[in-house]
Amino acid sequence: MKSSFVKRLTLAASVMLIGGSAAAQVKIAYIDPLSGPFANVGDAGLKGFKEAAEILVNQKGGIMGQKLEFTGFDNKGSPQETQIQLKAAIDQGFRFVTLGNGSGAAHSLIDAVNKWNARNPDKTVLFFNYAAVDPTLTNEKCSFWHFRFDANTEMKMEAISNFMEKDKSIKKVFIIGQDYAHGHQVAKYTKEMLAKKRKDIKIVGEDLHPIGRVKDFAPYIAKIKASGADTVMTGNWGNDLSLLIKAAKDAGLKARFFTYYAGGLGTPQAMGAAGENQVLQLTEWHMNVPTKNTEKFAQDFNKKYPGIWFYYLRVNNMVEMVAKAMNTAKSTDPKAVALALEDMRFQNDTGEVWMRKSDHQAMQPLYISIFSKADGKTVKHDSEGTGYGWKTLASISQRDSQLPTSCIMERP
Amino acid sequence: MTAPAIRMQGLKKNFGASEIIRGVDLDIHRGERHAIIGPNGAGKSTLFHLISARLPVTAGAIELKGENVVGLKPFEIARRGLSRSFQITNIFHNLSVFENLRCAVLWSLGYRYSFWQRLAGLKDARQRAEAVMEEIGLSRRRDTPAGILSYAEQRALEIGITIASGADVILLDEPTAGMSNTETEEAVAMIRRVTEDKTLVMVEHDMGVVFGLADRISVLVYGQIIATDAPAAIRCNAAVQEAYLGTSLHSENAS
Amino acid sequence: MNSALFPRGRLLLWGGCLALVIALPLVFKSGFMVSLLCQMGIMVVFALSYNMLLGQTGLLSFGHAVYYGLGAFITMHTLNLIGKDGSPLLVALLPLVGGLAGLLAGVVLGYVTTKKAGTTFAMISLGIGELVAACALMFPGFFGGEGGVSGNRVIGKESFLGFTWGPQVEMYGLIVVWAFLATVAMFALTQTPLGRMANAVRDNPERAEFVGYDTQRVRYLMLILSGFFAGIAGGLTALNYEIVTAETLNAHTSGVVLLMTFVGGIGFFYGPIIGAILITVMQIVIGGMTHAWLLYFGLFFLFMVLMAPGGIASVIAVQHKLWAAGLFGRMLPHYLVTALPVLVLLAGLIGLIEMGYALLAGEGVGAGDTATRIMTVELHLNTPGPWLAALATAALGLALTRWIGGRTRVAWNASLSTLHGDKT
Amino acid sequence: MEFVVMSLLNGITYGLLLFMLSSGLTLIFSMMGILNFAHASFYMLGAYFAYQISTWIGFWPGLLVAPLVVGAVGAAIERYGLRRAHRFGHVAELLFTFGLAFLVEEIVHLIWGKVAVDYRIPVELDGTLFTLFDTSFPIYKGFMMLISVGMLLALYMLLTRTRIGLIIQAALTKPDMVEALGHNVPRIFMLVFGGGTALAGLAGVIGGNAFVTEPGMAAAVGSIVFVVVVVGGLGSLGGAFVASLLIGCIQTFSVAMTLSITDVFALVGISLPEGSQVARLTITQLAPVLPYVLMVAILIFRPRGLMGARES
Repeated sequence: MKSSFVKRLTLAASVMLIGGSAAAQVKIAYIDPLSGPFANVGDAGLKGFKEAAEILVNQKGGIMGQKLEFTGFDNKGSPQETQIQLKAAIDQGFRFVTLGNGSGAAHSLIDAVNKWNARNPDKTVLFFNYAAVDPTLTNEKCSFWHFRFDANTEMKMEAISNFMEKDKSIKKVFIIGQDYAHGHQVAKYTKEMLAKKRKDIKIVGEDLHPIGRVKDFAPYIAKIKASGADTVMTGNWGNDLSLLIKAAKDAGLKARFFTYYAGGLGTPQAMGAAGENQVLQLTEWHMNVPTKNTEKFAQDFNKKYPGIWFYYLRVNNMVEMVAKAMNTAKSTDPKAVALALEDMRFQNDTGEVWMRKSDHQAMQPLYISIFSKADGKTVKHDSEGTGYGWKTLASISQRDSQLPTSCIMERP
Repeated sequence: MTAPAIRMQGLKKNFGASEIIRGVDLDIHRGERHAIIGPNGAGKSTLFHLISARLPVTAGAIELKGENVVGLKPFEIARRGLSRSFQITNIFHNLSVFENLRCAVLWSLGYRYSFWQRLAGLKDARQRAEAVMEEIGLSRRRDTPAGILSYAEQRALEIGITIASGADVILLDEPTAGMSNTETEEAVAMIRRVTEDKTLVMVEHDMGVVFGLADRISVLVYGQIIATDAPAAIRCNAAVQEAYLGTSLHSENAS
Repeated sequence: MNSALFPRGRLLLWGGCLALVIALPLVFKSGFMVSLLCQMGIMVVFALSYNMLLGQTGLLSFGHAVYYGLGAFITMHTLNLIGKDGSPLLVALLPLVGGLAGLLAGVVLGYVTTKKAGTTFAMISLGIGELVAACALMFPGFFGGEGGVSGNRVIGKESFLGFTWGPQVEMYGLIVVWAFLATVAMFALTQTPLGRMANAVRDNPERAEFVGYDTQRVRYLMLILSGFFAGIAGGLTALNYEIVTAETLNAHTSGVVLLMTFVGGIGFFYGPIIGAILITVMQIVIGGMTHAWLLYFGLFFLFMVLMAPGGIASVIAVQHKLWAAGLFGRMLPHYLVTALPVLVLLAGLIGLIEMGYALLAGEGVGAGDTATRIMTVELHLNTPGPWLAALATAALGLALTRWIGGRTRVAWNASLSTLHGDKT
Repeated sequence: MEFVVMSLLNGITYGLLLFMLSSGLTLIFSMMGILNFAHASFYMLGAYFAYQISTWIGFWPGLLVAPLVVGAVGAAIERYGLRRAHRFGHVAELLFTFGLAFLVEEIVHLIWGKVAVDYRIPVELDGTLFTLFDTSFPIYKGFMMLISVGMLLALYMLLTRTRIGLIIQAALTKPDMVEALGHNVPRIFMLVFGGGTALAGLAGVIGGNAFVTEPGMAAAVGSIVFVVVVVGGLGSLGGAFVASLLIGCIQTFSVAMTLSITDVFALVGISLPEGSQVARLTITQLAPVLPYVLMVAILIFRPRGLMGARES
């Protein structure tokens, strides 16, 4: 958003007074934290979307000749403010919104969008979810107006447990997580899936700690060590992850950590050398997955925005799939776009992405990789300038991450 | 015969190792004006704090109108009809003079913690507060915040709050401290007026005030009562003269 | 003096305000604006309930969001309990349930917290606030975990007097009614024996004991009642957003309500109303305009603490007194003259901050934006020109403000002394 | 046994870091009556300054310079901000620090960005100090303990052997008296505030690389230091020391407890109904909130704290 302060001011004022404005381009409202503690994540996402829209859509002719544009709306991470920003976006003529951070905000948005669409059937809004991974969003709470482009917690665990199934060196697993819905889910799926796939693996411990409150993980590590675990499963993110890894290194714990979120947004930098050969992650992509276009895209992105590292391939998937859906439907009406997205199969750089019709959950190839010293060959690129990068251990095709859904969708 | 207004028996107060009140036995009769005098540091204010439960008693008994009050909280004692003033002005600074006085009458009129009655509709509270305000001569300052009153006015308000509840036992701690001669005269007249038919106990340094007002005087020296008697008798008491009057009475009078 | 709760002047003022808030959505039709107004209405109730503690009883709480949040959760659970067959009338009455939940929370938690006043109370409220917030994440069964608890406020087959509460405007109407009732009730409370004794306890707890009041009991009752109104605000939030998440009752929410109340002015009943409206607008409107809003907000807050600790209400009150004394006219030219250099100073500062943000945290071409547009002028931030210009503007503004401000201060002091002279 | 020893070591290290943070806060809180909400912000500033300095001239000079800079910033804030707010009473002061914390975080965002900075442990200190029952104890933790204990001794000497220290000690328990004796209390306040914030800055310098230097680090320790001060008791550095170690150890040891609430009640002979969420909570889960439980309990049953000289 390069618009000036005054322009925004007058825009805000005019919107307040008259409300609404005509759409000359395809506009998607990006509702995520752009100030406050989680602003880095929101900011990186917005830049990713803008870049993807520019390179992948607009430079290739746009959507039916129109440009695709993303505009940021700052929800400050709050579910309440998410709804206010949704109203602001609707006022300004947005019919598409995207959000990724915080299941709380995602739940709030999916609810608000459902209700808005029920109450204003002539002005429907479509919600593209690029990172909120609570499985309920495509199960119990699934909605026709919501599409998820990221694998959910359960699918990710399915992929990880499949990997664990084959690795016979894993004998004792310790589960540690943040004490909230996500951490609970990771723990639950780990236990369920391992019990099914590898009866010989023992869960030697399970700890939940309040989110963002632990400064020194040494006692937890001491406990893990005492349990004799060779593998640690964690859904932690942010500092709770970096600190966990650092404490493990300090205490000389030699276990491997399976993580969801070690790959991006400052975590590699914060954990640094402590993570070497110990931290594994599951993602839809990383820098050392050989690809045709994405590698260059990421390099250009990293050069253009120093200090921010390209992380979300799904952002690109989403932008391309949405553009494709609009072009196919020859319409930018949310309902038509939704129908065109359903069951879409899209070839991206890593394989096939399939948007399942029954629950609007995207199925995509996933990779398990380990944090290793960059060597210029298999680990060609390091992560966030740390000298360490991700080395692929296994790739999972989209078929192998599929799980049944309990979604009963109400279709308009 | 009714029980005395206040009866103290073997009353003691220690602060750490030091004994401040060392066994006080004293009866204050109903309806009398009783003054407690003594040199600085004798424990006069401490004695007041014990009676009014501002400080906990170390040992001994205090009866208020025949009822043991040791261990009660200050508000419980206040509700039993004892009211006191403070040596250092102790008023509600941000409230107006009128509100100060109205606060002081609310409990005794039975309004307790009511949040269902409008203050403005409580006629009796208003009238009583206004009557007290008239008596202490602050009617023209009715809406002035108490914090910006002059010193003498604050002292008057201090006494006003003390008497407003209509308590029948009143403790005044140096009511005229720091006042000029004319102010003192007015204050004495006012105290005489407002404590009519009540039991008054006061600590006072101004011997003019003491001997003018008191029916009986107790002399407290180093935490013990060395004499209790009518003013004239106190004046001639040898022990008192030795311990107290001989040294400081003159200087107190002079100041 | 005023012996009625609503003498004519006050009745006119309250009626006027009510008419204004009812008329607002007719002028501001956009959904965003109505949402904003709803949020303001809720915050007004919340901030007023907070001021029952801080301003009226002298209790500084760092955990007021607990009552607000619990009210919101209970309301939401009740809404879901009523289910589809309820009536819109029941929905309209739900904030009362929130209020009762807040009241109950006050009865339980207040018993512990109000044993002491002052710093001890502040720290206990902080501790309890942290504990409840931590519990909210630990018990997803009741608090709904990260997703929170959601519901649908449109229930039943028939409408209630034509209201289904579906459209935001109808919700606004409901909020206005509740906010107005709550405000009247809270104002009335200040005019009761308990309300007055709360002031007395704030000013001088010791003396309050010696006039027969148990200060602990006064604090306890005030906290319970304050919890009730906070709970009503929570109930309104639940209905308005149809989702309640754990952050409704965390320390951040408690902090925001403290800021609102203080900025508005704790010494006046209407202070928190101003604060709630102003801060909500700052958060949402200015937040939408510039990414530097948190910085502006922080600076504004520090400015208020240092320059006008009585809050905006106290500034208004002084002007009102000047007006009543016929001195406002004398001061007005001074204000206008001072405003000019202050604007220059602000322009310089805003320029510097905006350029700084563009350069360091911009979201334009690159994280290190070297070109930005301010006031439609393309600025090249890698050259010293724009920086010097902004710096010079700020410096000029500062110098002028000091110079003219000094003269204004003299006039101000003169007016004030006349004002107080008149009174004594 | 292994577990107990390691936990004890971890608890003490953490406790000592807490003490470095809270000693300054106790001084400020007790003398000036200010609940300094921005105290943890100075801790954060210490870490960031040290990071910045270490990129220019290395870690070791930073260890000395960064706390001094933080102290200077603290003193300036006292002189030009807090002193003004002081006139309007304690609530205004407190809100000033509240706003300050807010502002510091935003400025840190602006200057150093919103993600963690790469502030590393110097290579000399990176490694294992000793290995006990095959768990290694890093050199850096030993270094942290050394610095904390050194600081504790220096502070003790300062307070007991120097004139200004004696005045500060007196002012801790009887602030009015010191003023009455004709000491320049505003200047002492400025010194104490500067000194207190410098201590927080020092904690930041050595804590920033042991943990993570990022804009949320102030908020993460913000309230726990209050717990330490309150539990330890007003006006008591000794109390703060004991409370720091206590809380450090409680946090480490409670993690080791796998007892659930049901088990705890079972110990005292009460059996809770099965299956409720409360009953299934384990002590480990509760570990990080235990300090708050402790604080509330202390405030209710012993408001002056463990070793406090006065109540408020």
